[in-house]
Amino acid sequence: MSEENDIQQELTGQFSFSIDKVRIQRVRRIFAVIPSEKFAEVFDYAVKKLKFVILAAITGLDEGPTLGFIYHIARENGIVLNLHVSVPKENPVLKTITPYFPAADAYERELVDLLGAKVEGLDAGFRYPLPDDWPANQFPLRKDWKIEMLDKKEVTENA
Amino acid sequence: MIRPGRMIREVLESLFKKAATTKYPLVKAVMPDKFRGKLKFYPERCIGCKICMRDCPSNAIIIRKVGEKNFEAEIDLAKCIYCAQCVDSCPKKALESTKEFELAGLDHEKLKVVFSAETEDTVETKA
Amino acid sequence: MPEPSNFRIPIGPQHPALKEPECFSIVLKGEKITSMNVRLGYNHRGIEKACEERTYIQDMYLIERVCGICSHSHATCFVQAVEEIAGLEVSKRAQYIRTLIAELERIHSHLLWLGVAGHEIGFDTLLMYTWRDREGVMDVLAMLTGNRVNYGMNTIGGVRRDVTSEQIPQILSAIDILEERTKYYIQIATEEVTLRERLSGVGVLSHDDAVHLGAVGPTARASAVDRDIRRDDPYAAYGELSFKVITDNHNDVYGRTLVRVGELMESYKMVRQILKNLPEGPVAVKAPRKIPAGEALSRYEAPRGEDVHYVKANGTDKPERVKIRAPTLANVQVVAHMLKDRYLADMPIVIAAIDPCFSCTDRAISVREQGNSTAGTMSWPTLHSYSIDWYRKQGIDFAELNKKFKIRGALK
Amino acid sequence: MAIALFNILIFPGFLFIGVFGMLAEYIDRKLYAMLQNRVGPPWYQPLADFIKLVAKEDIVPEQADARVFTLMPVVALTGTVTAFFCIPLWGTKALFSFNGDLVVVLYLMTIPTMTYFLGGWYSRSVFSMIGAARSITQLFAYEIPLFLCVLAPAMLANTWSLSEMTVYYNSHPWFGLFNIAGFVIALVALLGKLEKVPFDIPEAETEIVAGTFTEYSGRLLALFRMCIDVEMVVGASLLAAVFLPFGMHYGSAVGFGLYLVKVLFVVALLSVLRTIFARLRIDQMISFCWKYMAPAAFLQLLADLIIKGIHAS
Repeated sequence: MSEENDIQQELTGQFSFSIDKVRIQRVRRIFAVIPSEKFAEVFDYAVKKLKFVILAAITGLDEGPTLGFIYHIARENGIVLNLHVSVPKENPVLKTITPYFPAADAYERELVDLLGAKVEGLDAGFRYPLPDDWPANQFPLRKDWKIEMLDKKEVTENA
Repeated sequence: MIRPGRMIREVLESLFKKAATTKYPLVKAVMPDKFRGKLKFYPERCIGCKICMRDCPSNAIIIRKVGEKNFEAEIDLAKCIYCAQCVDSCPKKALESTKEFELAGLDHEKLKVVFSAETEDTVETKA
Repeated sequence: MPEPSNFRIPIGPQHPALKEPECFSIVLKGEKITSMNVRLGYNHRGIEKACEERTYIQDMYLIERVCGICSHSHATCFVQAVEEIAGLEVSKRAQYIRTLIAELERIHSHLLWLGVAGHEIGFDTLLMYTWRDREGVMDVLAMLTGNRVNYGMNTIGGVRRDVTSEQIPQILSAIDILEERTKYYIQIATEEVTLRERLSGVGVLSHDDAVHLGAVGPTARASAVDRDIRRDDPYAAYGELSFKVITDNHNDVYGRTLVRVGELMESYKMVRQILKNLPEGPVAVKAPRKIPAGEALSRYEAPRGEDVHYVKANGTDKPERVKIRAPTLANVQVVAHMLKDRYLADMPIVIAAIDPCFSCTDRAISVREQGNSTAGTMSWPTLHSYSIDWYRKQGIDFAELNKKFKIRGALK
Repeated sequence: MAIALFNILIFPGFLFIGVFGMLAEYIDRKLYAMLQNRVGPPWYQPLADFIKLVAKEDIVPEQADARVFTLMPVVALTGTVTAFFCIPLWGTKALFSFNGDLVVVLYLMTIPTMTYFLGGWYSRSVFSMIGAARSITQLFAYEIPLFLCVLAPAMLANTWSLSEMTVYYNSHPWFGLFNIAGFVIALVALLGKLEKVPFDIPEAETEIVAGTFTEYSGRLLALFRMCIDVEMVVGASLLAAVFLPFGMHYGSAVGFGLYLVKVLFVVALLSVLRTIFARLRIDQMISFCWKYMAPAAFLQLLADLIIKGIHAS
């Protein structure tokens, strides 16, 4: 566990986080909650200095008043750092990480389509994974979204 | 050695082998012992705890009370995904997987199978 | 000679090269591909959303159906995450059985891939032979789990079925036959000239590009990217098995073929090790219905590459959030890169070479038809009555025929 | 007149060649399946397919040139059946025989390929058009080796008539053996003409759906498929007449029996060949034909000229 502890130390030391924000859940799994304004800085440090060079996925969460985003990045030796950022739901703006990982494109589009995140720096491109004629402002992965919302819209349109 | 027609020998030998495919509807396919096919319900064992209903991923099974300590099960074969979780969940082993797998049909209503308590093991098709 | 120049041709959503609906929109100049768009999402079924509305036990079967071929991968990956949150100690025997099924699944998936690859380049004989031999491993899987796909082997806290001692010699003999056959296919792949011609130098993905674009699994390993979750982030019983991670530096489809057949040989070794060292013990521990609050990330080396599941629990019997990252989503983004300035004829095999599984990738939502049907489309009842009318004009009346031969239902 | 009509419609015309074509297709498919360790189709499968297609609706795409689109299958079938009349079937003499009929047969056998091109091109579907362009590109690759190695035995026999060639080779049976290399080349070239693996590039299913035939349906597709069967029989008959002309002088019955055996032998060889290869790319196919097949066919021609010179002196 020494390597995980080193990473924990380094993150808390570098960005003066309190130790409970960077949690080692088990071997090779580190969960870190970081404030959104520091995200770009921490992410850059994690990728460039701490050598978390593999992007496993980006998870979007609906946390009630905020939207949460977890960036799962991994080292070659299997250690995964999960960076958790929360942004207010009214204005869920994120910076794209495609300069680091071009493959993040698809994950970010998913956040845009399914959770209504606004990703700065992501080019317009195609929608993914929802169809082009999907109604605006319907974000299926938000907790308050129900399938009936889609049907009601159809009914009113057809009536 | 890299050359064309590397498979020619194998291919010609196949002429004298028994075909690997079968004429399926004419030759019946045999299912393995643990196969999870159509479900069978034993009404006399059921205690009406409805754990199967709660665990079913596709809401394919409905347990109804039809009398004092008498229960019947309605299984919708079109909804059932044949995971047999209900068989595992049942505390009294009232459900069982069979090897029956040719269940396709044209009428959705006919795919709802009712195992009623009165007629014990017989399978009745809901009209 | 008249030559089609600058065609835009749609490969998909419906196309014989694709087994699932996705759209690759290709611009052609003559036979060369000049540019290409990948459009995903046709298969989005809303599985992640659906998971939030079901219990953990129901989710297990839902997630198993994310993909047919790597069903065990997704189910295991999910179950591992849930077990981590619940703090369940899974028995060694259950871990070994999971690993056994995982490797058997890899064998069947890679053999299937080899056949599909053969079909994509018009070598149907290879398809028929590999799929015939694949039946061996399918029979083993059916014997162990009950079914050929969607094994339903996992449960939270272990596995549902035990491996009996009578089954072990049967598995071993099937593995022996498969090993013999795989050696033959390695010979074919390396020595048949038309196969070499169609695979070598096609779909080139350099090492740097593979790393940069985030390719995973055999696609990356064929570009000498030495990454394998089984070794790097061991789960189940992989920490206790000895195996090599197969890499190759051909960087092309030929390399990917060699990696896959190489992995087959490793899988046979692993299956033998597992069966030799199968520990005694129970196969499952009792799991609570309500999983305590927490989160976990689970990684799994599926046959197609790294599968990632993130599960967040909130203390109820339903998860707060389930995120699935299927390997194909990471790989599909390199396809456009690999096809630039290549021949149209290489398109099927290059797409097939990442072993795509689009239904895994999408996991979406079904949209019911919006608005009234437009002039170009027919609703199902209209089409139905149109076809009946058409046949009636030809003198065939289905209504009469139906009366005459009562269509038999499936149930007696 | 009645005999001519009988010849055109029944024997050896449309009916006979249609049935024989279906038989050849069945043998091809069954053998292909058996070589792949499968059960394969029942004997009536080609007929069942044909009836099914005939019963279906013809759909002509809106953008297609309807006249060319519907005419092409008929032209294709007519062309191939006409070629069939010039090939000796039951003896040393064909139904129509004249000096130069060999060239006419080769020419008539190019017609189906041209119709695939026109039919595909005027379908106005991207897949059809690519298929059409591919079939014409491929034509230029296999046609030269095919012509050269079919002409070589004619050179040796010093005649341009198939019937006279049969007579010549039946009186000099050993000379037929000189043409074995030509036979192999012609067989491979025939795979290209019939668009079978490894040269099924114009209708490569996984790339361009069905190539030329993507937009065809119903009766028109039935005719095209019939034409492909007939083309296989005519191609095999031509190869049998040119390279395996033996035993045709024993009378009609023996000759006809031998003819059937020879054609089915060629069909079987074609099936085996298409089992053991992967489909080539169009560029690989062209370079293969020009780099290896054409020079080999030239050598065959040269060899026949030398033998002829030695024999004459």
